[in-house]
Amino acid sequence: MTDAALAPAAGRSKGRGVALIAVGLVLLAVAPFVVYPIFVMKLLCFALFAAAFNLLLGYAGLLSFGHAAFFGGAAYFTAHAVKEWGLTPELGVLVGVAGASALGLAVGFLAIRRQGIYFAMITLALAQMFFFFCLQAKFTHGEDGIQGVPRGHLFGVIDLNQPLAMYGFVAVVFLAGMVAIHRITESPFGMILKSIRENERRATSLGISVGSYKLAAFVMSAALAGLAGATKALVFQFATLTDVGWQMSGEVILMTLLGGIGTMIGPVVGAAIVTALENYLATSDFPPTIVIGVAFMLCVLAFRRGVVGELLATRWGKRLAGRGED
Amino acid sequence: MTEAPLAPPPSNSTLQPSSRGTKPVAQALLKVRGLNAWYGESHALHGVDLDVASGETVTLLGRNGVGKTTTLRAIMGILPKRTGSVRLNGREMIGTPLHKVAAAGLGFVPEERGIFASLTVEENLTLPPVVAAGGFTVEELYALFPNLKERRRSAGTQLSGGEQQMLAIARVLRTGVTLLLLDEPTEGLAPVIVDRIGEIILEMKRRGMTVLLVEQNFRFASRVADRFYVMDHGQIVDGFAAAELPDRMDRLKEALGV
Amino acid sequence: MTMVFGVPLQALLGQLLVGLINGSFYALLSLGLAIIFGLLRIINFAHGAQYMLGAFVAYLLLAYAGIGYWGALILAPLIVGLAGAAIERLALSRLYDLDPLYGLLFTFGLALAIEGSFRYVYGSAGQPYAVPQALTGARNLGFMVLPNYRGWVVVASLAICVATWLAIEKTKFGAYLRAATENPTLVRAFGVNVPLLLTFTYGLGAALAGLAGVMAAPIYQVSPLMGSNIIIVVFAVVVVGGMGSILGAVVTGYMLGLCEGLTKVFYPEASNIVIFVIMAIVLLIRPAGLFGRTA
Amino acid sequence: QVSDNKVKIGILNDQSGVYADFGGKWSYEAAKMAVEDFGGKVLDMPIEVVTADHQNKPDIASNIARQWYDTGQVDAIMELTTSSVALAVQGLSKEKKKINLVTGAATTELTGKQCSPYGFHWAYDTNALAVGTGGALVKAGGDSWFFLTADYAFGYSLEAQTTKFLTSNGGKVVGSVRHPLSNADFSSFLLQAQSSGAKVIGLANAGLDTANAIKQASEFGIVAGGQRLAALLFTLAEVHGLGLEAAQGLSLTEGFYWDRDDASRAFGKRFFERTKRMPNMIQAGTYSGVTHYLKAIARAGTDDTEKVAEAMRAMPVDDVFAKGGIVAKNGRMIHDMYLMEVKKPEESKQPWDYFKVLATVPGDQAYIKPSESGCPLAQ
Amino acid sequence: MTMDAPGSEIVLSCRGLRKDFAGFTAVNDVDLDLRHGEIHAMIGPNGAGKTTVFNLLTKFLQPTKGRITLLGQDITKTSPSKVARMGLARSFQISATFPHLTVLENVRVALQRPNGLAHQFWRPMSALDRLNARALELIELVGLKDARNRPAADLSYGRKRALEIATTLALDPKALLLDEPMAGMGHEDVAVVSAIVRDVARTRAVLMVEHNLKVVADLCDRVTVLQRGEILVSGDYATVSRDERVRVAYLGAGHD
Ligand SMILES: Nc1ncnc2c1ncn2[C@@H]1O[C@H](COP(=O)(O)OP(=O)(O)OP(=O)(O)O)[C@@H](O)[C@H]1O
Ligand SMILES: Nc1ncnc2c1ncn2[C@@H]1O[C@H](COP(=O)(O)OP(=O)(O)OP(=O)(O)O)[C@@H](O)[C@H]1O
Ligand SMILES: [Mg+2]
Ligand SMILES: [Mg+2]
Repeated sequence: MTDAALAPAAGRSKGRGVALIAVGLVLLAVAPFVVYPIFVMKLLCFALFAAAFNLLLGYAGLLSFGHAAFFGGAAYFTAHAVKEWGLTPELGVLVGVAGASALGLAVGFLAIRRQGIYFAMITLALAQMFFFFCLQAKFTHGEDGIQGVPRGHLFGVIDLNQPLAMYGFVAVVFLAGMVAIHRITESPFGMILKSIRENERRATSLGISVGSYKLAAFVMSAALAGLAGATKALVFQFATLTDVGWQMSGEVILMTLLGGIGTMIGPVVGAAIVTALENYLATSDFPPTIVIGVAFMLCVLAFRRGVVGELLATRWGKRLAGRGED
Repeated sequence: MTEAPLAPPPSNSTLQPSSRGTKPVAQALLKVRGLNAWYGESHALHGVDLDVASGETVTLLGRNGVGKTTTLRAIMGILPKRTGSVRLNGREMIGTPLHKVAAAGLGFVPEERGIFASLTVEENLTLPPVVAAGGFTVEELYALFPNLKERRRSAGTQLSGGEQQMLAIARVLRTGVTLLLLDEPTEGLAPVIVDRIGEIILEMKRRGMTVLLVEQNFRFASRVADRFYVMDHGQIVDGFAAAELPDRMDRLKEALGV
Repeated sequence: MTMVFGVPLQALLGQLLVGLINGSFYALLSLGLAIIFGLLRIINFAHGAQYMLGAFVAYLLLAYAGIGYWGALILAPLIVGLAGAAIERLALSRLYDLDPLYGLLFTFGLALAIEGSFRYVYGSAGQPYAVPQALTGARNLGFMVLPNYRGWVVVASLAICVATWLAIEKTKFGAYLRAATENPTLVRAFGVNVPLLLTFTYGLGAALAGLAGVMAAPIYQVSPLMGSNIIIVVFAVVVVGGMGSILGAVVTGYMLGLCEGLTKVFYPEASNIVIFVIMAIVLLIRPAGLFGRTA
Repeated sequence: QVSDNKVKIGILNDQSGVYADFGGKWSYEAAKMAVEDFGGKVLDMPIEVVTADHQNKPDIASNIARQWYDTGQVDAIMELTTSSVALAVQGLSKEKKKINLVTGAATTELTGKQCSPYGFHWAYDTNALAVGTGGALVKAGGDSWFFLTADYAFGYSLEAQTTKFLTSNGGKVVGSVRHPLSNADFSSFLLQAQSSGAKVIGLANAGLDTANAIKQASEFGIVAGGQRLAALLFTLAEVHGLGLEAAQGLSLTEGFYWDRDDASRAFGKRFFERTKRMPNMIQAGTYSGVTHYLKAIARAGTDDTEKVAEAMRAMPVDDVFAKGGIVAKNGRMIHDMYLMEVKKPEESKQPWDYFKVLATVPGDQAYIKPSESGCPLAQ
Repeated sequence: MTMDAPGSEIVLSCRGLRKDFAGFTAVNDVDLDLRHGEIHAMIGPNGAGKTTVFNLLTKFLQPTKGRITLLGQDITKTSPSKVARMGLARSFQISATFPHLTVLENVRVALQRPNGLAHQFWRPMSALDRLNARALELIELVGLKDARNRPAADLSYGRKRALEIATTLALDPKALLLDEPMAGMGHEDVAVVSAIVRDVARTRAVLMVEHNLKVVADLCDRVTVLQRGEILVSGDYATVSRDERVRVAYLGAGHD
């Protein structure tokens, strides 16, 4: 039994995958010279956030309506660590990720007891509790937020105040995050997650402790969302309440939905669309909330597969994904 | 192993294809032709043909899982996907919205009885809207089923299995439908209740109602039915009148796996 | 003076009454939410927006048509309910076969769009709306001075909750609703137009939210933001009560109003978290909620 | 000496969110009015005003500000509603050596620890509100207070600053209660305030919270019962949204009122014609800030940031908004504030006729002394 | 398959098993012993409580009363996944596959955990390739080799049942509980699955629910008839089918 015979489709898509990754890398390298760098950095942070969220929704089938807590929470932790404790940026990011993971563990422990909409409601309520905590805690400075966070020197040597250095750092974090997400979804663990999403009872009957796997996925997703939030705090040099509010949780859902749930690049595309839209709407005459609300409704009614999903469903897309021939 | 479970009945079956099909029935109240039905992607009915004449009681026989329930559901239209033709009094029912089917004269007693837990016995009984005159009144039904009267204020699902079955039948009798689809009305019931239900069906027949019955309890079926159909693999494989029953007994036994 | 944990009994009674008034709004709102969830399996995220809509319609009726509070009490819920019914027909009815999450996401977008539109047109500071003439003034209850309008809110909302509960538990229409919740297909097979029933139900839920909005208009500032602030609390109420349980939603609404009221006396800083804390505890002990049916 | 041969001012604020009524799109209108009144040109170069809605998101604000500065040829950014945005943009402007002028945010941090040589704070701040409402009201007899304080940093600082001024003026605080942010129902807190017997109930909160508290206080007959309500951050636009019926008797402090003198009335009338509303202190302050910035360019003969900032500090502010205002080293524009009382419905003679001026608080009392502000520039 | 213990060893047993659902007793006082190397059938009318007994034994439901032991250990309070790891595997009455995974992946998922390949999130998917040989062996056993790369959802009902059996066998369980494994299968398939069950039962204890009495008669060493949650009678097929009560309750009066 040769492996090639077993998975011919996988082999074909691998080649295309490499090509896609190459295109992505080139885009990443060129972007700051074409588009405004801070915008690209913001986009990358949100793209990573959406991809982390999608790890949970698209691969474990869990809709969290409270992911902003991890994103914004990590931003606070990192900002505080860097500004008040004087940690180097990489350590600051680590603190943010650790904080988000701990938070994820606590929220996840309660939330995974229920499924579906119940899960969504519980995450929403718990995230809201965290929002109130951030509002009142001293270290977050209420509605001022933690401002003027120094970017500092990476490993004490690379000065992140240089825009290109900062961009490089964000790009590396983004790539590392995406690689991690890819690795997790395409791993033995990811296979178990998929099986749980497909049929939880069956998975249980095969001896899989469904709860622990879901919790692990939840914590991983929270940690990666935290990585995105921590990085964003360094990019913008502040951490504020907007990133922990439930509107942000809604926004990341929109990004994922718009791009395509359960695909690797969907959330990235969705994040790009939403961030660009928000930026564009800021100086246009269209009220942003209305446009975003309507986009949400249209997505749910008309393109539930999202931009990437709909593209993949076309013949050209199927070919690209290497599934067209069967 | 072959891919298609849709294969025709195995050739070693005692039921020859020649015996398949139906004898035409004079002025059929219900005329089913080429009925196909699916559950998701699984194809459950493969072209069912059957007729039921007005005032007749017809029983559908067959082993577990051959598609008897599915046939009733497909006639009623409570399946996501069906094709073919179902004519009631000449009127095509495929394409009719489900909530208009009752008004056309079809009543359904599901296999799982469908008693509503959050409704009392009386609410359950009076739930289906009356669609035509000539149905039983609530008082008549209470007279027929004294147990129900006694427990009219209890929640529907607190009833015993037998009482639930009575309630499910009584519920439809009130509405004045002309054709009743009964799915295994004797399942899990004590013999004395089975007897009672038999009497009720005979009484309904006397009142001129038409019944299409699915039944595993062969003895019960042979007591009430005018005609029989036998199903296998989602198709009608045999059909005969009650009078022919004794001659067919041996073949039937094998076909039904009993 | 009698003291309870260092608080005068009289003051405590007053606070309990105030908690009850708040609970009235929670109960009204969670009632509609529970009805919609119970039958349609949709988490109606737009419920807060519909509540706001009720208050705004009342304001607009007054400002542009000269129709006062009492007229608005009938008309506004009707208008909000009809708008809800239209939404159900046009959009939500297409989502029933899908994962319930899509209903949640759709109504989330709807809420954003409605609130955004009102903010765009009317700003966020809000609009004035006065207490109706007949209910101005206050009454001294001995332990507190109760504004007449507040008294009316408690009585009216209690009446509406009881009436809705009775209508659902004791009438033929309610029997259809409850039966359709359990087995919509069979109820349809009996000849009941369930799709219409669903449209009506969503309209009813929305109308209840609108009614709560009209009742709130003289007390709370009529602002596009008024709904988004309360909706999450109401979600928590429904989760604690047991999703889909109508009685649970109403009872929990009043109960949490009281709990919140007490917290405002003893530890006001926690009064917005107390509901979520209760929710977390309830979920740990009884995952299906206090009145939820299945475990 | 003007960069890109034009002077470009960006008005960045919330135009669709929670603070849309504070300054909103009307601040943009005020800025355009200022440019028109200035003649549309400075140093013979055209003046342009652009605007953006930051949706209350500091990251969007920061992103737009960067783009404006780096590629949009914007020379100064103004308005900047909400403190998280104002602080973020001020930090950025400092780094980019560009001028920013805040009218929409309240935090004293802007001219305190986080001050900038190019950052100006124009219309008001929490300290001025506290002095105006706290200090002046005590002198008017309101010497015992009960606070309803929003439970977060903004509320605490309002309460603390007000307390400082009212105690130093002989008043005392008899109690306070902290309420959650975005709390719809205040009756419980109002009952506590009512039974405390305090003469003044201070509302250390903002926006919808304040509006709801006032509306419900009127319902519970608090003002009718002899207690006074003092809103620490509340403007004309919000009184308009509340209606006089509910708001009557309320005390509040603003840096501007359109019906104060002939000049302000004329300005108010012109503003009303354009926007169908009377200006509050944020909109009038934006008008004043834009005007002062343009005057400074004219005086410096360049739009070079350092020189303009220097000129802005060097000139007194004398316009419809402020008389004899001083721009301190820490960027604080020091001007008089006004303690107002909201009229009874029967006292109001025309639309937007809402306030009586109870007292004028001199600028040097209203604002923190620059040397005590904690700003390194003013040491 | 290494165990070759004598056929009398009791693998799974329960005593006084009872399950109440809100005021209604679905299973009452059921005692069962499953022995190594034996095929035990459970029959009874619909709603008699057979599936409920399965759910109780596999801990998908918590019994109201009674005790369950697996390989001498009390598992009355153990979680379902733990019980599965201890060697108790089951199939479901409503076919239970992972519809969007391929046939190969379906079986591999079952092999992952026993081979320590369940929680590695840092390793690539190719780490699972070493399970392919065993997975294919099982797939071939149930005759699904030609469909190994197709999603399970594409299979016909009967072939899904076959896949489910392969997946269940992948756990190499000590006790195997099959809920109507032949339901929805064609005649030949029934024969194939019967052969598989007979084969695997030599080294395991098997409990199966089956309405196909021919299969029960051919395959099973012992038959328990359940009615209204209670055991009506238990014994070999000949004894049971002769029992008058069974004929009334289950076989029907027409049965000879
Ligand atoms: N809801 C469903 N989804 C998928 N498949 C179904 C469903 N209901 C029935 N089937 C399948 O369709 C086929 C026909 O089932 P049906 O219920 O019609 O059989 P039946 O003859 O009524 O059997 P019984 O005597 O057991 O009631 C069976 O193979 C069954 O497994
Ligand atoms: N979760 C539950 N809550 C309430 N009643 C239940 C529950 N599960 C099963 N029952 C009831 O318990 C009884 C036994 O059900 P069970 O599924 O065990 O029957 P079965 O013998 O497997 O029937 P079948 O041959 O149809 O599969 C039925 O009356 C059923 O309605
Ligand atoms: Mg059936
Ligand atoms: Mg069963």
